[in-house]
Amino acid sequence: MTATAWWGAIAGVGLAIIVGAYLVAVADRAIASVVAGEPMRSSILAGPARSVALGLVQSRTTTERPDGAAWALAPALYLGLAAAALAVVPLSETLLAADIENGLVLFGAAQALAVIPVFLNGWSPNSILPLIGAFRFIAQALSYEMPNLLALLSVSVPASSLSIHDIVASQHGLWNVVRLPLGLPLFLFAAASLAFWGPMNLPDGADLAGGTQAETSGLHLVAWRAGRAAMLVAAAAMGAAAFLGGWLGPGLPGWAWMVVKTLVLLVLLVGSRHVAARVRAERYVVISWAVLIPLALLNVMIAAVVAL
Amino acid sequence: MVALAAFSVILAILGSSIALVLAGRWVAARADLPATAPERVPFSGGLPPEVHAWNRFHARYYVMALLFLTFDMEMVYMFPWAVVFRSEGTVAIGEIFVFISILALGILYAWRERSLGWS
Amino acid sequence: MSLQGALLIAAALFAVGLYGVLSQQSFVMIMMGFELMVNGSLMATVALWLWAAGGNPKGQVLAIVIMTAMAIEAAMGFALVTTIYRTRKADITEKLRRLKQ
Amino acid sequence: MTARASAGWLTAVAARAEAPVFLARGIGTADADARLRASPRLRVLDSPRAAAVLVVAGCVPTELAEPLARVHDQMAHPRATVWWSGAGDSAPPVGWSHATIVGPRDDIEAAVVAAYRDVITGARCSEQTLLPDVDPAPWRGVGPYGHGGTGMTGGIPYGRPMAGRGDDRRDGLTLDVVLARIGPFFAHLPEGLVLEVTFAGDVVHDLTVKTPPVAGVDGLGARLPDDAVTATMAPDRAVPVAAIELARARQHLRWLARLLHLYGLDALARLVATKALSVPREPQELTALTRRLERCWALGWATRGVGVIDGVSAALWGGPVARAAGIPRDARANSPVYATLGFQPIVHANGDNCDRWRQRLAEAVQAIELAARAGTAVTEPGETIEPAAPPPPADFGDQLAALLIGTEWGDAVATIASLDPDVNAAGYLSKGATV
Amino acid sequence: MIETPLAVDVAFWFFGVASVVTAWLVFRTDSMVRASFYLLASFVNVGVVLLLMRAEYLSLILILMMAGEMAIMAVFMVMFMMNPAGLNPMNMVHQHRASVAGGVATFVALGAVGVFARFPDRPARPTGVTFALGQELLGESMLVFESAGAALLATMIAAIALASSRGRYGQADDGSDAPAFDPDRPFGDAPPRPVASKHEEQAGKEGADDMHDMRNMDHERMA
Repeated sequence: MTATAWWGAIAGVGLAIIVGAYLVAVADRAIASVVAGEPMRSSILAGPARSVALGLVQSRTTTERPDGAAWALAPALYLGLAAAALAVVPLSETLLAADIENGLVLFGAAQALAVIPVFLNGWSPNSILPLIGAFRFIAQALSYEMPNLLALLSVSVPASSLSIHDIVASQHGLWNVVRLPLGLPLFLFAAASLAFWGPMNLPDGADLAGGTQAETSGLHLVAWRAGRAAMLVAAAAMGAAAFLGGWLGPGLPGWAWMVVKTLVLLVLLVGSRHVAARVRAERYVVISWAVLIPLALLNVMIAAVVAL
Repeated sequence: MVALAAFSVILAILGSSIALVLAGRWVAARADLPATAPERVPFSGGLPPEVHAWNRFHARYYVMALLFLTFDMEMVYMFPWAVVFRSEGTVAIGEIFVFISILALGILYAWRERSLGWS
Repeated sequence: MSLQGALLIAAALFAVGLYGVLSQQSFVMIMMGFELMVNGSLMATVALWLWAAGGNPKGQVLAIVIMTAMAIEAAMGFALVTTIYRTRKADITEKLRRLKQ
Repeated sequence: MTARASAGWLTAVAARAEAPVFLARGIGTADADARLRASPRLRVLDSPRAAAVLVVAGCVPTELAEPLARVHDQMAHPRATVWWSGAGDSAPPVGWSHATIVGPRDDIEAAVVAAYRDVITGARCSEQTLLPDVDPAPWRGVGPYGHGGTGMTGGIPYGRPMAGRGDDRRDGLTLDVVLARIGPFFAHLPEGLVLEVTFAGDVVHDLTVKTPPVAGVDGLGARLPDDAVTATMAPDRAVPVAAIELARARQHLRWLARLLHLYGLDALARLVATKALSVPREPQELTALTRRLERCWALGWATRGVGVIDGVSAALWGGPVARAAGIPRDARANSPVYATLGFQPIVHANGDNCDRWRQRLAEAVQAIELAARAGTAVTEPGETIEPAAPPPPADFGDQLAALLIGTEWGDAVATIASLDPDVNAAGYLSKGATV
Repeated sequence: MIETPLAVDVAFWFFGVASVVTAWLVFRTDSMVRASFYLLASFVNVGVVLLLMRAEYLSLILILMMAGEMAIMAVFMVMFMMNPAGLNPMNMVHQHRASVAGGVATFVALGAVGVFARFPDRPARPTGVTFALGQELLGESMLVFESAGAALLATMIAAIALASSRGRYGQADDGSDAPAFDPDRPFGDAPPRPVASKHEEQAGKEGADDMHDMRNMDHERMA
């Protein structure tokens, strides 16, 4: 790997995260306008930038006796893990930031580690509502983690590889979304849960006055929202690569296909916030274990039978 | 060493993201005045808290957490299985069916004991 | 980076874990000590696998068996802590000893 | 004084963002939430921390003046207050001289946006802390056992005691319980209500309603006029049925907007809030919304089986809560004028959160139908008028405790929100009768 | 011997030392949440070292597993430790000197074995490592694979049976003691409980002992 390629990979992933997170914010506003039956305003495009500016202008609030270091680390680590997860997803057959033999496991590890910053963001302020949000998220994480990993595992069976590049290549002719029909819904469920987005927003819900973000303001809050958007981008990119054939497709260049497929999944994920109500914590856990994990195991068995 | 170069990219991305956010946070807040005592009171709708929020928190899902702990470990075995599955053939499929059904029994037991919900 | 270096670090991890097991009073902290000791042995196993065992895959199998043992130990440990707390309302070893009398 | 000097271009961009608002609802503010929520130029937040503008709506009783000041102080800098009550030219309440005063009929949206722009760009100073800057407990040196460590104030670390243990009601694991007082400016509780909640984990271990419903308040500011209430509070006069029913539809839609926000459906909440501000005259205009909500399986999934009130307690609650539990009790059923309009009370069967929102939505549609059919029909003087949200039962606190103890906090909040106890309705009615 | 570039050597020692330092911090912090996540940091550092030692799959799966396990560790730590955030630092250490001595002796002994013992010099060829592991698991070590499944199932059932309150044989806490006096809270913020039995008087004394220990510990920390 040359030095130019090394720096280029880092810059490329950084750019993808920033652009992707901004697109998430724009898509969120656009879908909200459609749902609310309002005309599209110019603020849909410029709004996120203005919110970031507000975050820079606003002061940072604190509480009586917070765990300051852990609190400061939370949004930074969450955003960093999203970026690291995105880095293993190939943009095209030749363009990929980090070609790793066990890329799928690295992606899973980055997602698993993302539990920690969310917990810390709620634990650190020493305030009861964020604290409840933090513990809710651990329950949530323990429930979506298995469907997530099993859905990822199922795509590695036909490819006989844990490298995401090989997994995309294995979909030549037949995409995994057709071959493993249960995989993509399970993966998207886990993706929305990981970014606690929309119906899966248990830790930051309105019943907790914002939950883990209830005591935050200014740039901390902006970074937190950016981290969630980035996590959605990473998951959508992975979903496009693992289930929708990544760069494969006729006509357009590979990277364009990848971008299009990622955007489709991103719109699906972002839109879920405006059409589905937040689920109850306990029911989420029970349904995950009693229904989704058996389905995910079934999906792995289907993958085994299909791949044979 | 090719693999390590790829990992160094990931480490650099992770590290620089964290560093950038922390630096931005520090720069943005350096002009803030120190918060006054009422500004530091945790929010719960206007009244101050009686006690510290940090407590022996009764997480209602501790049985499910134990189930997860063991269930998670199965993934250690299943990723290598997925890699060699096609070269090993029917032996592999039989083995994984046994493995999965053993673990599914665990979920069945937990579900039957009603251990998945809030205790 | 060498076998000796890796074993030295593994020994340090094991020793810190042992210190924790011997010195801590609460069950969960003792378990953390155990986890650290297992962490050290995991590192030693992989080091020996790389430098001294010629990459024999059995070394890797041993490593994942160690990880599994760690998970089983943690699950059983937490379950026991919960039971002991529920029945004895004790969370540190001294209390348990005293309640036995 | 601004908290910081930011670059001019940055503040200019930030000033064009949606104004983040925290709404402190005083007494008599049924309209406030929907009016702010319907505006695309504002963003109503659940926590004051990230808000830049505090909107104080309606009358704040004197005993809530301190909590109001605390919420104000919890906001980040730069911050501004808009006091939305009373006459536009009246003097601000004592201690709030910095606030913008907005009359009840003035354009609240424009006032908030202007206050936000001014305070962000520095044209207006960020407001100082209102409460005295003293730590929660005085320093008492080293504690009785020489409890050490930094910042220790004599055994009570950092000025607050630690949580104590409490026996658990659900699984017998005796862990800590945390006493928290939620309200009076918590967005999803009725205005002015304070709940003293003991949390065991995220489960409500114990619950007491602290602030009794305030009737006939004297305090800071004045009530916002509310046609939904005025339409139903004139028992000795003949009132047009159309006015009553439109007011009912408005109140139900406002309530629905709040509930949708609680469940995270912010865009739909904005749509419903817009409809609540100008209630459609044709029931067909709500059919699309009804269909959308009925088909939203996630909303049914989240509300089904939660907060079930049936039988005797449902009858005590009365109004839509009783009808959602299958009790067809409605004052309109006995009214001759409603009989000519062909009124039949709507009922649902289960009495849970799900049936309560269905009930209110169906009643809103029915109310619009009745209003369209009523023409110029009027009620008879002295006739009892069915209120949209009746006052809660007299043992409101005990009812809530019986219902909510042992439930998860999210369910508890959702249940209170779905009941929508109009804790101040009694006050309105008595005051209205004397006018 | 395996030749490695300087950068790899530097990374090896950096993360190796970091893993030991974070491990040490586990026992030096008052906050139980921090202790759990220091332990996680130690595992992640070891994970990076395993990565440098070519065990790519083991490294990543270790990080993946430990993230979940340490989140659960934090939950249980907060549940069952007095004063989980360390706001009122307490001495929860006994036989401190002996433990330090034991730790140092173990380090010296194991370290000496590691440095001076002669191990066979048979370095691995780092290709297809995950594949080899899979083949081994489905081949010669198939018994390990299947018995791991059985052991995990047994653990699941045992853990659920032990931890849940609704045992099949009635409430799990039937016949248990009343809660003992809590030495963590001698200041009366806990609800008053009837103090009658000898047990609890004894426990009270124990509380005072703990306070004594605590003073000592503060001195130690200052020194």
